[in-house]
Amino acid sequence: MKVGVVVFPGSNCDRDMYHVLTDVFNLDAQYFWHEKSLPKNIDAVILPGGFSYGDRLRAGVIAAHSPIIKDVQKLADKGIPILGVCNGFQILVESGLLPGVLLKNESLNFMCEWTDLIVENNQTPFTNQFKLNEKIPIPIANGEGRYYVDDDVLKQLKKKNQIVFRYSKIVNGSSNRIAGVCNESGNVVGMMPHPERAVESEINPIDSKPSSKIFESLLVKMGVNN
Amino acid sequence: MSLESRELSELKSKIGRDPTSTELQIVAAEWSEHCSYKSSKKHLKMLPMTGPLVINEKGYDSGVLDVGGGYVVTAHIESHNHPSAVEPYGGAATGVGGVVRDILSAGTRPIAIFDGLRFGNIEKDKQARWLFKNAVTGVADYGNCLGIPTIGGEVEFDECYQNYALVDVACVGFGKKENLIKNHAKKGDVVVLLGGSTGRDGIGGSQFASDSLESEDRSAVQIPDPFIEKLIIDAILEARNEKLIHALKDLGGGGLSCAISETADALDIGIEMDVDKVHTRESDMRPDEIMVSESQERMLIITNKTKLKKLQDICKKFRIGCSVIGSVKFDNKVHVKKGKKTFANLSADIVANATLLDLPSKKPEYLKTITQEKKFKPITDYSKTMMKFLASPNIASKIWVYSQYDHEVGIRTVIKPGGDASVLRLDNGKYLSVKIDGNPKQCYINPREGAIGCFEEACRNVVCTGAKPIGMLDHLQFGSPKDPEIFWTFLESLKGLTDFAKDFKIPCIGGKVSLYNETPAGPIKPTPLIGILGLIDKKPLVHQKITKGDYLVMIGNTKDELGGSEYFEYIHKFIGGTCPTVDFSESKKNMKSVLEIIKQELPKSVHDCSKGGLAVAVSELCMIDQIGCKVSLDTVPGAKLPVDRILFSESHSRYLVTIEKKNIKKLENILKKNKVSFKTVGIFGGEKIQFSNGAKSIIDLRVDKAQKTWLNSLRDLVLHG
Amino acid sequence: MATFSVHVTIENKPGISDPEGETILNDLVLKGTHKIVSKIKTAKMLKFTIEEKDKKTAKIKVQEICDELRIYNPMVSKVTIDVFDA
Amino acid sequence: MATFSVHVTIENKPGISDPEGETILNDLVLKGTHKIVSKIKTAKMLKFTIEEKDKKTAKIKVQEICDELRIYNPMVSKVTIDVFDA
Ligand SMILES: Nc1ncnc2c1ncn2[C@@H]1O[C@H](COP(=O)(O)OP(=O)(O)O)[C@@H](O)[C@H]1O
Ligand SMILES: [Mg+2]
Repeated sequence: MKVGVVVFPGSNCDRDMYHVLTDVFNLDAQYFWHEKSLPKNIDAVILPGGFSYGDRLRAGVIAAHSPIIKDVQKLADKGIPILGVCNGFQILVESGLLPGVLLKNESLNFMCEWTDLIVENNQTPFTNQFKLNEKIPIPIANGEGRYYVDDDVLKQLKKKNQIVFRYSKIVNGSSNRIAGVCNESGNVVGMMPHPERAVESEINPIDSKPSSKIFESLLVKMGVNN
Repeated sequence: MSLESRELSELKSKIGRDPTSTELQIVAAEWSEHCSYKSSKKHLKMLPMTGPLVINEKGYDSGVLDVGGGYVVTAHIESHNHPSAVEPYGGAATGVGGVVRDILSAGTRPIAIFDGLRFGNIEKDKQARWLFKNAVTGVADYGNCLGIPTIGGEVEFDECYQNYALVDVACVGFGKKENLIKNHAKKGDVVVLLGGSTGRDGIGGSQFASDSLESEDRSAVQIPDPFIEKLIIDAILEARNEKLIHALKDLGGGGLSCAISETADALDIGIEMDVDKVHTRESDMRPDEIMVSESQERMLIITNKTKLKKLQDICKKFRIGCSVIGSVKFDNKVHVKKGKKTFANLSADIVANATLLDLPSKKPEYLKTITQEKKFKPITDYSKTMMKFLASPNIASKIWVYSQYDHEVGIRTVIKPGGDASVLRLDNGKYLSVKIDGNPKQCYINPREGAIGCFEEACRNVVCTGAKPIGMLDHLQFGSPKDPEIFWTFLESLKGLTDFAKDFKIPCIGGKVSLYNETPAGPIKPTPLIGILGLIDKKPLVHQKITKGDYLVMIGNTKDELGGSEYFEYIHKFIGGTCPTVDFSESKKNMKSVLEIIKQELPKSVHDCSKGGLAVAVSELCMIDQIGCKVSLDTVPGAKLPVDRILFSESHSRYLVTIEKKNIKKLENILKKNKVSFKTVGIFGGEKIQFSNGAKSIIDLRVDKAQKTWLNSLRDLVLHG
Repeated sequence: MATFSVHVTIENKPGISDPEGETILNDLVLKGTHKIVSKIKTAKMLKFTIEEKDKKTAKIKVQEICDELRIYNPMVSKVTIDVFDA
Repeated sequence: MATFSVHVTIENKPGISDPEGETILNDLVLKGTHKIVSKIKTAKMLKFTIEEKDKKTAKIKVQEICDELRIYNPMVSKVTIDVFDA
């Protein structure tokens, strides 16, 4: 089972994600530089966090034009699980794989803090091990993390069950307190918080089990018995 | 940028001719205080720099410690005071960039950043607020983009920094010992400049750092580019893994001039370079401008011709500039050409080694009377005073600052900012605990004891996490060394640090000197800053939530030492009194005992007692865990003192231990065996922070109210004045 | 061919909040001064230096670039394009 | 009194680098097919809506506000202020 971790110039959570996939969940992970292509038989793709192209112009917009995004798109169409975390989410949104846009936080500051997520959709490849409304303590770290959609799109998202995670309280002013969404078929998921920072009890002061289920869900989806 | 006339004649006599204008610029940059340490170097030698864990290699800009299992930790500290005082955003950001490159040049990956920030009175002074806000954003934007967590630091406000800023940045690196760059050069090696392009920005920067602000050259503004820096880090580490680097040096103060001459001098080689080969931002730059430009985000690499191709491929991948600017010679000369024409040709050894000065010193007049205390207005309502104190900028929580810093990236941060020291996990199964500390209020009153106090405080902080101090970084920041009174305070601080370091066997692994820190109102207070690295072999003490019925045990004596305390200065507006003094044997005993009880896993947490004294330290414990505490002042260890002194004295070597009742006997046995002065002074529970003296209630505060004030007041001050 | 300076101003569409502008305005209001300012909006500008045969073509070209490369996000932003002689 | 729209454009002084503009040019625009663009500079704009008696006073007032709130650092940035009828 191979999971691809896509690396853009300025990605900085790629190594953290790789560590979690390989050392914590025993998956076979591989880095893919943004100018390379993705193999057709890959089992899942993760776009990690960071500051691709220094967040210039808008977070994620330049990376969204990378050659590898065309492959990501193709894999997405085939139903392969794809996860974008933080900057990875911003890139998925900017490349049109996910709806909405991520704006500057209402505080206008970069925010690094722990918060609680609520699981709203437990049908995706990254949430199938959760109960609905389950709580996940998890850190956020972003400057442009305010998810925005207009009311019409929000209605659509709700109707099509595309809201995956919401914050339990107001964090950055995002529409409907949305923290993560998926595409219509549910295989492409984007989220602002960092699950890779929360799955090891040594660095998670609260509870590392809920975040772990994000990766365990992927294992189940791919039929891996760990 | 210019040499003093004495230095000019010295240069002429050393080279036996008139220098060219490019040579003059190169030498002026390298002989500046910032690059040459001409006023301080003679004296810095007194610090102990060796130890069983210290690895010394030539040409390193950072200290290296062997932490076992084939791994090393590197560390360095720098400041960017002058640039930050005029352009806080760019100054602070490029300060981070500079020290990160120092860590990188040893061949280690930067894994943590620390920032020490000092400004004027933000309650009264709009300028100070502006400086503070923008410096924080500068550190945040740069460190966050690099993906290096900023996990600790300090913030302090004092009138002495009016219209000025001290921005200190320390960086810690980690790597395999076998990957350390062993700086060397072979015949036929080439010299490569890698990274951002060279422009006119920052010309005269190091000179600028050595002048007082009044005579500053305002053209020295540096624009940060953290994105390029991030790519440089990735490219260098990849090149390191491929063993493509013979020697590596970052470009900082003095630009190419310093990098070339110091590398040539350290490796005992000559370097011949062509300014036309340097990738520049503007087409019409003169050779001397190229040589002294302090454009950020550049590294110098020496490699050979076969490895060069691979290095160029890596740079291409990461889309960063990479120019072969020269070659290694064996004539020990710094030879700067433009095409065929020579613009400078000097012995590296002359350029890199300015004549060291031995400046006169004299005990300052003000110190004669500073210990005298005046009569204070008695405090009628301590609860009210305490609320005011918790809201004061120096005491209030710094969460507004560190929540803007990504302190989790890299997934090493076991103990996060907000407590005492922060702790990182290392790949060898051990943990690294780090803290930086300064205390200009106490250093002003007693430069020697104040400096020792900073040292002990930083040690105390890492000890609270269960770490044994293994290395120290010092950053000595003072006014003009040409003033003998200021120079005296510099020497006193240095002597104090030396004594403590020797006695405690904590080697100095690096440091920095920043002089000429003068504001329009005069010199800053002496501001030595100490960084301590501590190592934990097994397991750090991670704060466990305090619950009802837990005991509060205080270790160490409280003494009548309120000189330079926040209480005197903020509540009574008084500068003076007796500065806290570290009793070396008591300090050692207490450190050892705290480490022992942590090893036995007895405490739920250990907290350092310092700024704001016992009253603030206890309140912090309560506010963080949202639980009340009843403290009896009459049980506090130490001689009998008036209540305000017990509450607010900032005596050193004191720790607050939180412990479950069931473990208290074991704790007492260890502390008694070690002959430590201690007492159970309080018990947790309820919703109030209460201090009493005998039957008399002194302070009675609701935790939730105190917490709200303490958490929010700094943000409110910054945002709304 | 001539060189033109084309200014692209990117700002939020009406109805999309602009916390930065609001914060600056609130700062003013809180301070009690400058009551005469009723609104502050922030925008981002990109100044392109471009070779084209005339102003009109330059403008069209830059508009194309902006649309194609998503220089602005049409969901939340709008652009104004002005052309000047360089 | 009349209502004016005052545009404050803040950009790095000439000679001071603009990393954002460079990245947009090199990594976005020039990677496409748009080689006719030779430079991109970024700027920030604030649009004030203000009541004043005339354009000149409006401009002076806005300049004052920008200085007082330290909206830009004159060491790094230059500003241009344009006044329009609202
Ligand atoms: N106060 C000090 N104490 C000990 N070492 C110092 C001190 N100041 C500077 N040094 C050491 O001198 C060397 C040169 O320092 P520095 O000028 O900061 O290097 P760089 O070339 O990176 O600017 C470093 O090894 C540094 O650790
Ligand atoms: Mg350096």
